Amino acid sequence: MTNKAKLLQGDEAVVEGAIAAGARFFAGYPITPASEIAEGLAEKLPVHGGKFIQMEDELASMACIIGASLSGLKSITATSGPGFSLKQENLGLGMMIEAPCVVVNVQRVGPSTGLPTSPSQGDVMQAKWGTHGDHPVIALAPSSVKETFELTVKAFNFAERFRMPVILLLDEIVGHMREKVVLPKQEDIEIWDRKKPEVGPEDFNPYEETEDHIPPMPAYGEGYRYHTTGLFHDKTGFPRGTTEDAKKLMDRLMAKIEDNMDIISLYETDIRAEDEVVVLAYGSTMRSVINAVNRARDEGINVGWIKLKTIWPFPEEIVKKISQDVNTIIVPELNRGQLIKEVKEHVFGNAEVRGINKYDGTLIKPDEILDLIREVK
Amino acid sequence: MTNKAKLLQGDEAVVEGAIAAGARFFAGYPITPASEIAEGLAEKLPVHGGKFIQMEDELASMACIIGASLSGLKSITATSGPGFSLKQENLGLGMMIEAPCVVVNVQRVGPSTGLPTSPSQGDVMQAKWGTHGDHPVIALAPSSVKETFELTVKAFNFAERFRMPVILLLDEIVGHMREKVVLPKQEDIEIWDRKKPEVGPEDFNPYEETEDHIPPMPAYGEGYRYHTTGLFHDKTGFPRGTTEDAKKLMDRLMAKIEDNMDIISLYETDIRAEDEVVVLAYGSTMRSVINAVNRARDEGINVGWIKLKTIWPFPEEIVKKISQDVNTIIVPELNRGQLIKEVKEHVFGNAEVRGINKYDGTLIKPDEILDLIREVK
Amino acid sequence: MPNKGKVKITHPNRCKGCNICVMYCPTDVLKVVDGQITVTDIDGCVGCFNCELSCPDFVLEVVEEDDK
Amino acid sequence: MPNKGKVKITHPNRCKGCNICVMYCPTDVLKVVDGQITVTDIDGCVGCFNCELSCPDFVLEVVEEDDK
Amino acid sequence: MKYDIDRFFRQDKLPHIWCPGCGHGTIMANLARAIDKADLDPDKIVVVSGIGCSGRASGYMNFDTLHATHGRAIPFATGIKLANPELNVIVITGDGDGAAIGGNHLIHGGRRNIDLTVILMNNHIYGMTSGQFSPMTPTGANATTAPYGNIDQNFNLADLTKASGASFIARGTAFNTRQLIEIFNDGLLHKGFSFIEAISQCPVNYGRRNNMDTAVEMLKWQKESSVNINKWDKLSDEEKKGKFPTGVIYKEDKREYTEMYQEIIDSVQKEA
Amino acid sequence: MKYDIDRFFRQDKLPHIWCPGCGHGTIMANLARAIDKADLDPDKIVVVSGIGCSGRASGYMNFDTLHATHGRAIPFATGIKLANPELNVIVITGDGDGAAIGGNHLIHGGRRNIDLTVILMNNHIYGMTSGQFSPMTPTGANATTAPYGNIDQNFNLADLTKASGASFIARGTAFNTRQLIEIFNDGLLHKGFSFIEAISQCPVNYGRRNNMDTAVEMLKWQKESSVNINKWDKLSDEEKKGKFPTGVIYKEDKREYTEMYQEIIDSVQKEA
Amino acid sequence: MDRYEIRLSGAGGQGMILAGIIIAEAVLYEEGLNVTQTQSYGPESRGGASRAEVVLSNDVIDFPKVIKPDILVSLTQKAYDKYSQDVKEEGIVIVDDSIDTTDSQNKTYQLPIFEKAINEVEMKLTANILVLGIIDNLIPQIRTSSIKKAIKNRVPENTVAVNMKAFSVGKKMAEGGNIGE
Amino acid sequence: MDRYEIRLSGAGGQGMILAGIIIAEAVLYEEGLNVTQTQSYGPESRGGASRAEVVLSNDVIDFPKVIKPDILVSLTQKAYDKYSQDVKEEGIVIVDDSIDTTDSQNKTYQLPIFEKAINEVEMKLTANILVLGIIDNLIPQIRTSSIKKAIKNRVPENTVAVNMKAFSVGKKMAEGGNIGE
Repeated sequence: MTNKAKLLQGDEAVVEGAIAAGARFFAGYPITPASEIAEGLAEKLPVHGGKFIQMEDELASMACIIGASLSGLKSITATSGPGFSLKQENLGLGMMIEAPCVVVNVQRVGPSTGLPTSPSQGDVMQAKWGTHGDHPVIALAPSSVKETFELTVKAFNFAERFRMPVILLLDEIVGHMREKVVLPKQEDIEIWDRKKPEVGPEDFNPYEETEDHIPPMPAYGEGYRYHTTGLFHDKTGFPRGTTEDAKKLMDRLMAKIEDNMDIISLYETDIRAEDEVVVLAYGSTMRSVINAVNRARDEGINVGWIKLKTIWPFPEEIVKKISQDVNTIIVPELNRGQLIKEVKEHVFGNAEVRGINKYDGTLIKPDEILDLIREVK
Repeated sequence: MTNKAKLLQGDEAVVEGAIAAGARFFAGYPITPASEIAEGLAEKLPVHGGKFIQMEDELASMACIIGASLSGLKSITATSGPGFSLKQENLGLGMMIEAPCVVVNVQRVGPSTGLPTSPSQGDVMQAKWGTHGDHPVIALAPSSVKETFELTVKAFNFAERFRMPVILLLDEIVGHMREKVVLPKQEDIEIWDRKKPEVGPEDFNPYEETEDHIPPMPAYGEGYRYHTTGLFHDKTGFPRGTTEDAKKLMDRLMAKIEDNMDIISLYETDIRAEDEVVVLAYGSTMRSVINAVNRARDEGINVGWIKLKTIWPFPEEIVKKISQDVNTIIVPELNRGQLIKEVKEHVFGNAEVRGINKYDGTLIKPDEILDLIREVK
Repeated sequence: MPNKGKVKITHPNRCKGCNICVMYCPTDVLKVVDGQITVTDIDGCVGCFNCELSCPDFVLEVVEEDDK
Repeated sequence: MPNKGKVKITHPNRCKGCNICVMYCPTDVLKVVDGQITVTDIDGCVGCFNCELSCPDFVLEVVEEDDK
Repeated sequence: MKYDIDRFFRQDKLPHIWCPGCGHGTIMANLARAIDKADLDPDKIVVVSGIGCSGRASGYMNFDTLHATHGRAIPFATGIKLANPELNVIVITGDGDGAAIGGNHLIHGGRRNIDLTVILMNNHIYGMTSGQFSPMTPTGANATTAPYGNIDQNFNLADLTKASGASFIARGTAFNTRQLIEIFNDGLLHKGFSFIEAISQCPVNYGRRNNMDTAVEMLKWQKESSVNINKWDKLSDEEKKGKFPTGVIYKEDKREYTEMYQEIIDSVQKEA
Repeated sequence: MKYDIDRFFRQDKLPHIWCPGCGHGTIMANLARAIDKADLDPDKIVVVSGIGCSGRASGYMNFDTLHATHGRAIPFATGIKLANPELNVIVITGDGDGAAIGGNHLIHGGRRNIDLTVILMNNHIYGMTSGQFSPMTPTGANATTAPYGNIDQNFNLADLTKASGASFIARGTAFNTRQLIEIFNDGLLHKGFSFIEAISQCPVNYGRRNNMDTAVEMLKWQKESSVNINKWDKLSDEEKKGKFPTGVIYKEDKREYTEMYQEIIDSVQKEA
Repeated sequence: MDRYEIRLSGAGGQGMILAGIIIAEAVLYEEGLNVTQTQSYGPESRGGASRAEVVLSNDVIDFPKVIKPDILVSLTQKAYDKYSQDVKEEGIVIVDDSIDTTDSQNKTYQLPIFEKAINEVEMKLTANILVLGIIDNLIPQIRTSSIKKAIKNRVPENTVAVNMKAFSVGKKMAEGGNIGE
Repeated sequence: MDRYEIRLSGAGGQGMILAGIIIAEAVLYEEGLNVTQTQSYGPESRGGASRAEVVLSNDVIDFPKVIKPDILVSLTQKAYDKYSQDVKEEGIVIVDDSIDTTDSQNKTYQLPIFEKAINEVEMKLTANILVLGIIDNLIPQIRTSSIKKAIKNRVPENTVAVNMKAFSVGKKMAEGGNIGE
């Protein structure tokens, strides 16, 4: 038996996904077009014994969910471009101290105040590079309300499993669109919780180098009395200021991602042996892609598509592989060409790479993609 | 006649360069390793009738220099990684409203608090992508104290000439190193000031589309009474919320850069016809490169170098050109591989690209580069 | 200087029908009709400026007779 | 409970020679010698705890005689 | 009294985008009347605003105007003023923009006592984003993010800015327009950091959710809740309950920041 | 009185990095004594600090400890506390960390009256970055960024936090350690937002530049400048000049944030 | 019919988005079809341009926004001017009779929507529901009973009666004008 | 001699960085050579590890940091342990006599630096200038007059005398130990 179909906004699907994944803490600040997530969780969290708090600003919201995560709750915040910029410093701390949490960015057109009510995919590169210094990033981007629910759950699972903040990149269309969605039964949803220490406080190192590179994490108040800091630190959690510790920690943080690319890289493909053109996209843009590819195939054109659900880490293996099988990769994006840079880097001359870019708050229409498919075919 | 040689820190050279370029306003906040810039300007600005203010936080500092720029003063702030993260939102406003100003980031090892007193080139990608949305960026990176003076002047000139914030990316080594430098005479320094309107207030549009894409800019109080906003706006400065205006403005902001790549792209090369390997670097890393290349040539190896002073916009033309002439490009960086991504994107398979990466707060030693040169030669 | 002027709807297209001026008018000379402010009794206007001062939308002013 | 204990330099290696305890001592039994705090007159110690309470560096404590 | 204010507005931008009955228009109009009364040179006035409904005010006023980022109007204004102290710099902010995200800049502006006139339009709600509670939403009230009633305390902004060091503090209402003009006038002419809380009304996003469906009802609430500062101190604690004082609450002659900085320049340059 | 505080410190991290004569060590030690006195369960204590000299305190204290970003300790602590209200959450901050960049969080923490104990070590300077002025550097004093003397006003942090809504406000000094223990003890046991300003001394980066070369001189200044709150009100304005009150300055029984939130949960869950 | 597209346009506060949601809920909950509902709006809560769109289909809906509407409703001149070009050749345009449609390329009905809402329903704010009555018969995939049910589920309980009245006034206007026959 | 490298190491507050700056200024302002001076330090103002480096050359200096020092000075055991490995084979090591150097591979002088600073100069803080006196003769490119001038230019005016005394105490120690002969 399945649940009944619902008409839900993407923002509402984040609320449902968060509750289903076990989120019990939200801190946020009003911003278009993400406020509906706060409003939904303000209503639903206390029903589940969880907590909602509206903070004084975006920076405080990010700090607050990291704090709640350290106290043991699955935590989430939601914002849009300007708030995402403001959250960057504390997001970096979250990555450094390995605090599981989920940060939603419902993208609107930037820079600055921009076009606050119009969709964009303009924060894709910021999601990877927005905070200073090297750092590991997982960012997921849904293309439908249903995927929004699924990837919200995934985001919490990745956050807990790999012990790090995970970014969920909606765009305004996916966030505000209402669409039919059938939510899975709670018992059918796979849930990951953070690893807890198996040793007592006396034998505990909060940043122990384990085989999977993921240190177990007790909650505050459980008697482990450990230290955590935004400085580079060794396994005890303390800074020694040595170069070796800095490299060791950075390599471990990155290894959590690099060693688990097969788990983290989420994508779907529809590429046939005969396809010579592939359209690569993510988020709401993907919907135009499927429309265009289907119509192009009706015209007899050998074209397929790849939908990235994981944006960061960039699923480079599949792109490298595809680049050897096709002549052209088309990358439509609601920005001036961001993820296409990764595509070019990894294609590295093995196929032609062409972009389609809209950055005026309107969607890329299926016809615009179809036109380019016809041109390059 | 020239000035006498001085022993100056890079941070002090920023102070000298700013004063020489005509900077008359600084707002900042204490942070290692950039505080010396604030301290120097706190002392020197009032001597020249300029103003220094220490703000309550990093965000306010960025806001404050944009305000001072609108009042007509050449303005500057200085920070390091964590502060650079905090400045991102207001930096985006500066780009949107086209406020000339200079933002110095003396890079230390991140993410988060990281290694506050150790050098890094870890904020190179953040300089381009740190604020949300697409946006134009100019970022310069000096490799010596002398270049720090020169590029500080350049940064102000680009800021005024192209009417936008310009980022000056030092690293802790360049910032704190003392070195011999002979400052040019003031009369020998090329100075650009922002274009002023040639029409009266009644005929004035603050964001007029001009041939060079750069709208003239009156100071507040000069009677033009114009409006400026972080929303997308038309030539009158007002938002109409239309998609056409958004695209038009973004294209113009980008055209300021794209149409002036020959002026903005600053680099030096020492590549001989016979060279088959080129080492590409920037900032303090460049000093090891020159040492290594000279020694490799002594061994008879055909190797040259290119030093980027302009990091953003990435000088893609010269890299494309070089990639057709050599077999291998080596890119040493004090990070986990940032600008090498741009190199790979633009080389696009035309040459092998190899990185050397240090991210533990120590410098890349000449021998490490020499070893790779020998390996790939 | 009350009584020197009378209310005038100078910018009817700006009126949003909020009724604020109606509340302030001491002599009930204003009324929102079909979402639009109207002067129902100009002779009753005492030129107190309450409406002008309170209007959020720059709709009406008190003007001297010869200003008309 | 003064007089029940006497000052003891429990962690000499932590002393930074700041002279704060010296200032507080009511009976002048402490002195910084070569940058290092020393007890010059243990008999004079009245066990007032001033030094222990004021030391920024966890260097000394007032301990009961049999604690030694 | 007749004021000449058409010249202070960009007529082609009107009607403004604020909802029917919103108090922001009234407050903005009376700010213009105070500017007229104070006889300031419009070429030397700069209006800086942040984000939110109040943020839109700068676009309508015919001066040099800056519609900046959320909460940061005061530091932008600080740069504008310190760079050119002959400018009259007015900050228009809201209860979300000025008291939530911008709270730090508010208290530090006050601490520096820099010569800005800060007008905080307090409509007790985030209006632009459709009704989340702000630090000024009354405890117990409903908001989209307080579906079970708001548990947050409010700031007393007059107390807070006074404690910060500001030298002119006043409160007015969209209801009492004549008082508002006087207060604005005094604040504009005061040399130092002037903070004026102007109580506004948001029928759509606050009133509707809190049993005040119309602007008229909300204005009546302002009338009934406000007490002139001259009478305030004579009230008992019981009488003060649910009420707030209006008028000039605090005023002090105190050294102003840009003047002090100019003294540094003068003395350094004299030495050199 | 003898306190048992060794157990509250990570002995292997001592000696700490603070300079000779720095008051932070004294304040931290006496915080531990107050924890001993208040008999709190060390497993349920969390210490959160920001960046700067004060920020290093968390590393030495043997509890769950978080050394967070600059100025943001209070929102981190807010998340920790709201997520698990049974924890005793102590924030250690400084005059730069807590009153400059962290000012907004300080006043909003107070406004919410969330049950945190915030200890602001005020050494009147940015020490870690070698001597820039802070909002608490006295007007006229020298600092690396005030080479011609500081023109900034200071905050009165007790006034500011009181105006923000905090329900327990106190001030102590590194000089008067017995009073400090009492104040910390009271603040720890108070249910609500407790703010305690602990005056510290920085001989290296403040004293040296301002005619107080040693810690001893600076402690004497603290002694001479501080007046117990019991005697403060009896002083004339003239006598108050250059002095400050110490002790518990304000205390109020007021509803606490996490308790109010729990009531929402209870009532919503009862309905469901 | 594979894909059917509806665009409702007007000013903020006129309830166009609510009307769009009601159609979408009727399609999904009562007719069991696929549906996407999107909107675009300005910063204003009241008065600015506002647009709601509904796409319905038996099939999976890929592109979620209206490409060429089968029905365009415009309650303001500004909205009409902006959107009337896009309408499908055989599409239908419904506007308030205050709107000038002289250059229309489509079958266009100018109807006294606000007048009827004000005078017959006696509540101007119900114009959005009245519009649903007008277009009800035009949408082949939705039964009248479905849309009525969706209205009842969505409007505040104390306004159900007045909204149902608005709906039937709209239905009558459609019949009078032979719309959707 | 093309490139000459000096590393001064100790704890924060011992003035190692100032000593490095003085050498660099003597090299540049008095000898007219190229010079780079760098440092590394921890968060502590007092007590943490601190290191100053000076590289001098007739030529352009590319790599600005010390690779293999010609002179290493260490005032703390920690600094000595960390840096003594790197010293050039023919390089010279100068340490305070409190430091254990049993495993040294280099020509190493253990000298009573702090003792002399305390007892002869009567100011422990002048140990850094005293060190300059000790190493003065070791650095071939710098004349004694140059380094004296640089000291006078850098130290606070009211401490010139005591610092010059420290310098000559250092000089004497060098002569006594036949250092730099």
